[in-house]
Amino acid sequence: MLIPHPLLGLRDSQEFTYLGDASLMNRPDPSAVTAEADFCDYVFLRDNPAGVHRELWFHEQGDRSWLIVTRNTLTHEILGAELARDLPARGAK
Amino acid sequence: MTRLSGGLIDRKAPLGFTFNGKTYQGFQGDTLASALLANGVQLVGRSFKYHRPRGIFTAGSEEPNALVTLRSGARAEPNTRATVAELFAGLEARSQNHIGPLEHDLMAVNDLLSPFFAAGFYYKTFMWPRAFWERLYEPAIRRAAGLGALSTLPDPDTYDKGFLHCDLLVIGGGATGLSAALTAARAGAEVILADEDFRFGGRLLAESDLLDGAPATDWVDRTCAELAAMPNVRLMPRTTVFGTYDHGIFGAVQRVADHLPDPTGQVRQTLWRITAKRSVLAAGAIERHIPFADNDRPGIMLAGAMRAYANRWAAAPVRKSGDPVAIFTNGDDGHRTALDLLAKGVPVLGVIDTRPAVAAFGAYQVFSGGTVTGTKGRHGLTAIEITRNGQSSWHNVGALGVAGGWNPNVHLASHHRGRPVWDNDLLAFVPGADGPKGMFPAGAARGKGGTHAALTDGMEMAIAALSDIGVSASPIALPDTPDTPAKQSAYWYVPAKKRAWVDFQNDVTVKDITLSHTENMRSVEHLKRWTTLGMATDQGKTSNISALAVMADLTGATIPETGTTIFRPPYTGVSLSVLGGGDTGHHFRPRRLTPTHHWATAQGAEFTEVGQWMRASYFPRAGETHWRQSVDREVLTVRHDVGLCDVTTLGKIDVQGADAAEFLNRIYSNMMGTLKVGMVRYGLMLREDGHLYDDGTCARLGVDHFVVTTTTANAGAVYRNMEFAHQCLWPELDVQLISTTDAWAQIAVAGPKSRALLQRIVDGFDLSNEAFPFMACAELTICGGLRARLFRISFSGELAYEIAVPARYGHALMERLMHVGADLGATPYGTEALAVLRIEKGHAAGAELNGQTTALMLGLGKMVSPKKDSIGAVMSRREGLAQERRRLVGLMPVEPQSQIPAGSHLFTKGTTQNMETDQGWVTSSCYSPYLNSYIALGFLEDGDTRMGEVITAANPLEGQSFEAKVVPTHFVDPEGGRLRD
Amino acid sequence: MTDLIPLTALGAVDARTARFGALTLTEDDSLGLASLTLRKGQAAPTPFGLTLPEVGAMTTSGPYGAFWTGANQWMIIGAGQGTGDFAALVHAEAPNASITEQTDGFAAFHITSAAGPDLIPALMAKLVNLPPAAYAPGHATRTGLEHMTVFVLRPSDTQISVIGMRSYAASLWHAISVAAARLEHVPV
Amino acid sequence: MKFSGIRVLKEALTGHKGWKPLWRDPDPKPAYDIIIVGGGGHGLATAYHLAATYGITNVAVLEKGWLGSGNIGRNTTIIRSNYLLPGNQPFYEFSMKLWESQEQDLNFNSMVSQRSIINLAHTDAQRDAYRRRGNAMHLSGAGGELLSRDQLREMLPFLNFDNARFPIKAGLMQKRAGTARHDGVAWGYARAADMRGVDLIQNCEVTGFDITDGRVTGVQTTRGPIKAGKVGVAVAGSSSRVMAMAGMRLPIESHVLQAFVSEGLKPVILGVITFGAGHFYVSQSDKGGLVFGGDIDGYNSYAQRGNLPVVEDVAEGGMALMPMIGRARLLRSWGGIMDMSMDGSPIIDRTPLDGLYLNAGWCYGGFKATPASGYCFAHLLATDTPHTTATAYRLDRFNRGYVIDEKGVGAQPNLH
Repeated sequence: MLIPHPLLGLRDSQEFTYLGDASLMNRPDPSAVTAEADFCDYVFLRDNPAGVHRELWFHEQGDRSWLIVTRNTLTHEILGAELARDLPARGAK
Repeated sequence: MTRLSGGLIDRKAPLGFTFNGKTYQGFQGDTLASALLANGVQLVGRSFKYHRPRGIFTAGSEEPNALVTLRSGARAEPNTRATVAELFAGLEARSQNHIGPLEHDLMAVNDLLSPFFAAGFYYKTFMWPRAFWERLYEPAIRRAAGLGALSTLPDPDTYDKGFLHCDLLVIGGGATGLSAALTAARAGAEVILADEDFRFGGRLLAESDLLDGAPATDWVDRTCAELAAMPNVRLMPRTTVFGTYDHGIFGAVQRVADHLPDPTGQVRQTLWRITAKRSVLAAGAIERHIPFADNDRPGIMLAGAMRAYANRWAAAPVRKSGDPVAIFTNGDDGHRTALDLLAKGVPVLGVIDTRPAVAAFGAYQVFSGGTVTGTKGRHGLTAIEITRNGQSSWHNVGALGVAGGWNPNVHLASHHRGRPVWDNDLLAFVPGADGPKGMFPAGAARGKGGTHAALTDGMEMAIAALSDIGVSASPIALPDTPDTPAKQSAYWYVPAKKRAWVDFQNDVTVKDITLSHTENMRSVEHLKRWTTLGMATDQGKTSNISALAVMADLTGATIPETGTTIFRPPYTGVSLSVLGGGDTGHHFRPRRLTPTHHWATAQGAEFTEVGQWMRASYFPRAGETHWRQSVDREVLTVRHDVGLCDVTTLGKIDVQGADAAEFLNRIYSNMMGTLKVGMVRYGLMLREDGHLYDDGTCARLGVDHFVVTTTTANAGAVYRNMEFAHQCLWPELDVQLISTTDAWAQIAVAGPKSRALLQRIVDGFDLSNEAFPFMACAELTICGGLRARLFRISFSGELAYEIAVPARYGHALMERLMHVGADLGATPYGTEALAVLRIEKGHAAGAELNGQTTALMLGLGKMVSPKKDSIGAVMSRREGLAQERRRLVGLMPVEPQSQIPAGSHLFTKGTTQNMETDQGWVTSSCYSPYLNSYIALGFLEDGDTRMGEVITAANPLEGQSFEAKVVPTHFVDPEGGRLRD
Repeated sequence: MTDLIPLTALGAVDARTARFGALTLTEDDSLGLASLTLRKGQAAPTPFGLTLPEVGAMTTSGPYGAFWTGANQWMIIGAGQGTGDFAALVHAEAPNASITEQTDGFAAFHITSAAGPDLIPALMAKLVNLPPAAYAPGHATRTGLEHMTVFVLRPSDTQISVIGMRSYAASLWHAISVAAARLEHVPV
Repeated sequence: MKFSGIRVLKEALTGHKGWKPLWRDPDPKPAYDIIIVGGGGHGLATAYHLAATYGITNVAVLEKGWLGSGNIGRNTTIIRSNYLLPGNQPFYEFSMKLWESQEQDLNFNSMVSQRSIINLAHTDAQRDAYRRRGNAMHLSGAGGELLSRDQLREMLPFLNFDNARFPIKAGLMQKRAGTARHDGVAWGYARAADMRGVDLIQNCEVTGFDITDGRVTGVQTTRGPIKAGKVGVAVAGSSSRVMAMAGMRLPIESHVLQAFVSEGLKPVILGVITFGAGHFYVSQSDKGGLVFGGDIDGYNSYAQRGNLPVVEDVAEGGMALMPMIGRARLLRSWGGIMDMSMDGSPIIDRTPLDGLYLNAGWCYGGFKATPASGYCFAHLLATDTPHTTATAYRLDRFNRGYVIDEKGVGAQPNLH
């Protein structure tokens, strides 16, 4: 596969390490009353769609950027990629 | 000899070769198949199941029958298609899958027993008695199955791989491909033209069509010469594009030296990964046959293949020159073969055409409305039965060509599982619209098979493909050639009482398909799996469509309603050598060497693989005959004097930035932000699911500068996870991360005399306990100005330091420490002694941090700080983790000289041993020369409250059982006084 | 100066050189390397007068150079700085950035062609999965090579440099030299 | 119709005119006691055990395509019971015992062949881990042997012992392991279930669940609505898709695993061999093909096909381990969609919806589990209590902190 790196253009996917669903960026608030349940959902549950999927790829043999790649899991067609760090901050305090 | 005149062979270059030990002669330009045919050899192999005599059926890579073992010894290559094996001087080939001579195969008894071997028979029998399957039935089946044999020797040849990038990949170098490549090349695009044949031209070489009134080879040669001269074109003959992968990536194998008598010293084959912005699939078409009774005898071949042998290779498909040839066809195409054979002087009995009232195209007889209903000839065709209007007659022939129409070669277009679609005019499946993105099927591969149509379509598809990527290409002048439309009828098979083969190699007949239908195995996939149709080495290239037609007939549905089958990579067989190409021995994967690797080698060290690293495991001395002697000595040196160990392999991550301390607080489960500058702290990292992930030390070199160490195994992953936390979770923090693992040679200097030793190399640095206490760190210079980092940390439990210098000085530093420490007993130690030292001290390592354990299990539950958030903190509090009762304990065997092997399971003494009573396992085990006893660490149920209890450590796998006393994990200096002195 | 004698990444006192037909492969142990990463919100400095290059590019100025390694991150290189404290020099030039010493973290190999530029892509096609445009002169990029991670720098059309992790030096040399040897027959 | 050697003989002599369909093609009835969604190996085995073991025959299996079209027909056919953890090992040993009597139970030769598996160890740590595992196998009655390098060299002289980057140090062998003919397993269960009255309904895709007051009462299908007392879902590879129709998210990702077969060769490899320092395992089929595979591609996929890097990685592993296979040719490669769970272990459990049961998360280990999975799922459906060997396969084990993580890599499915 070829990953359209926002800075570097098309790069072979072998340069990347795959993590999974982009929802892994949405780490829950550890101080919430429901923190344990929230974290269980966050860590274990996935939409796992057959179709368009936003997912995390790390450019390990490249510029070490974490990318959010939008890809169709039925066809492997890639619809876009963006730098994770450019997205609004979403981590807990 | 049945060699004809003309052809594209070099008669000035005769080549001797052997088949089954007999010597023959062919010419440069021959394939093994054409050379055999030219020598009158029709019988070349045996079928898979019934061991029926088989000959050459095709003239290309779709060949189901003519499989031979090429070469001998370690270079023996089974299952090579004679039809694509380029002839070379001294070529050695043997037929396969028979016992005794090819002509008198003892296994041919299977053919007599064939009624018992109908489709699916083996699912219905061989079940009694139960044990006989492995003992009797299966070994017999296995021996009979298989085609050729491996030599069982390592492949002696070398293989290469590489990567190519282009605008347009043209797959197939026939009329379509050459036209496409020329169009694109003239437009300035980067073009790769690949063809599996050793000569470009495709069917242009096999047909007698003229281009611009001249032999087609004139235009082919001219075009190839122009392409070869262009810098933007890469011509790749002998290159099979075998797979279509995602996003325009193709796998291709180039046969670099397969056609050479001796490939020694050369790369035999190269695996190319081609990334193409667009591709033109110009793979042509594959002719299909028409099943009829006894249609599998040597001498029966595809009519198009016959033309190829006659025109390109000047070989008549008969055993004896002058034997007549017949053609069986359901369309016009078969007649072309008759004409070409006649033109070459081969007598033609006639053309049996299933269509009524068909006129001859030349001077031969037409058996209109006729079918072939029987054949004779044990090792080669001698006669055929022609049936017309219910009347049958036998005719002597030396060969029969069968023309059932052409199937576009959709193989590569279906690798993305897009289904071909039925074209009722062509009576064939053509590539569908949901084929691989960016691929443009062209020419015969999409049903435009006439020479003129192919040339035009190649050009037009190249223009379209380039237009897609913004490159403007212009039409090129194409050679003039007449395109007479060839008519064809939907005639699929001749009903027969006898067996009519559909899939030749796997011996699947019309009867088998009928039986499959009877047994309700009617979906195409069930049919294939029940009968093994299409599962042979040709992936059903010549059989699938015929089988669909038979099944459609049985169900009363149309062919497209019955289904279609798609093909899977690879297009043709690809050697595992080239796929796994390159280095298979010591260089199979790269090795990481420590800065003292060469020094340790010179000391005679034994090495061990630790991930990709090579580490010295111990340093044997003269007179030591067992590894334990060396390791015990090294351990005791550290306990009594001073030892030196290269610990460079531990991961080192530089963490800087205004928020570095906050960041590390979130990465480590314990508090790290409060660490004072100039100090080191032990830290635990958890996975977000609360389990233990990694441990190591964190040194604070400045207010906003830390160095994190990781275990050797997890160095890469921890760095990646920290980047994740930095970029994806907390991008607002000002943190910069850089791995510096390789930059520093780090040497552990451990033992009571370590301070004395280091004092001799530091440049006036105060190493006293007051100035540089336990867990201190500093940047300093040593040996007259060499910058270094010093950490007072201890894995062994002794007074110890780790000193880091720029990696290029690691070797010299080790030498210097050994030299100046000689009187102190300075001794190198390896990973074995390192392991003993840490087990004696109860430190966790890989066996304890195996991803299934928790801080609580290590007795480090308090290191998960409740005062702050950190990765894994929340989930470490879940019920299953919080209530975990297994604890790391020390184990002393009651019999000190017996080793409890790691991997033994722990039980309360006297209990029955099973999964329910299992209470833990031994993680690490070693001999402690300090305690003169074997010792071990293990996780034990309620281990922390069972000190002093004698338990059982069981190793039923190796028939062992031990009694062991539960003790604290610190076998040495439990108070920890030594490392603080 | 210390009297300890350094070894090159390949483990010898002197840097290694090998010739394969028109290709020469040279180990360079004299290169100073330091990574420079901007702090949050910091403007790019100009160490040694270098304008820090854009994505995928390299630049040189006298004995110094820089190449892009990631967002807000560059590797600063200094010829002849193999045994000094190069990070300290860079730090002095860019005091507000995060600087990390990398000189001994890597092994640098230069490949030069005496038969013109065409040999370079012929060699690289056997080593890295990059289109030639990605390593055109003036470009610098990181990629994979036989399961190792390397920087590929193209200072000129007849030279390419491969910089890999120091511990992999021997394996990297092996990989490059095997590929180069297979091009040995190409005439000068 | 009972299959036997005598029957084959008789049919052969009478022109094969007496064979009957292996199963009926009934139209769906309006309602069943139990509906199994998914006509793959696990679904068919479940239906068989519901009928044969628990006496429940008013059962339908609904299959979107053709019977056996899921991973039962696209795996590398290995059966083994060589697991480590107490949540797994007894279950897989139960499965192995069912394999051992399968052909007689089903009256169908699924070619269960106990030709052994050998897992090679390349470091001391790996050998220790295999010892821990081998002991777990002994404790569950599965047996096993730890082989030394010398023993291995004698048994498998064609492995790379002299020039290996990662030397072979030891091997864990289970003699009772081996292979079975994957399609045959599906057909055997299908035929045996059909003979006992189970309706096997092909080309029938479930498009929705009927849910009333937190209870599933039936399914909507492409062949109309069907009512059911209970619905069991066994659609590994598509579990997330199907369960999403019931409003559930699962601890599962779908990944593609490629598998490979070489051209037919005379027998050279007897049992199953796995490389411990790379991604490669191999056996040789009765037809002579080397059947081999390696790691999953690593990215979420429902495409049933993979990419070239994994093909190369697997071939490299194979060549490094056994360089004699170099002159064999890859004939065919294909991909299956794996239910990769968050701990690498499966789920056989009730769901929060009454009447809806789930069998999922088999990762790439589903084939060997087929008999026990069917048995245990049938047990759960019939009795509403988990079978004793499957008590750990609960859905709530993740949240409660009782994962069954054989590899110790945590909640990252592509590492399991």
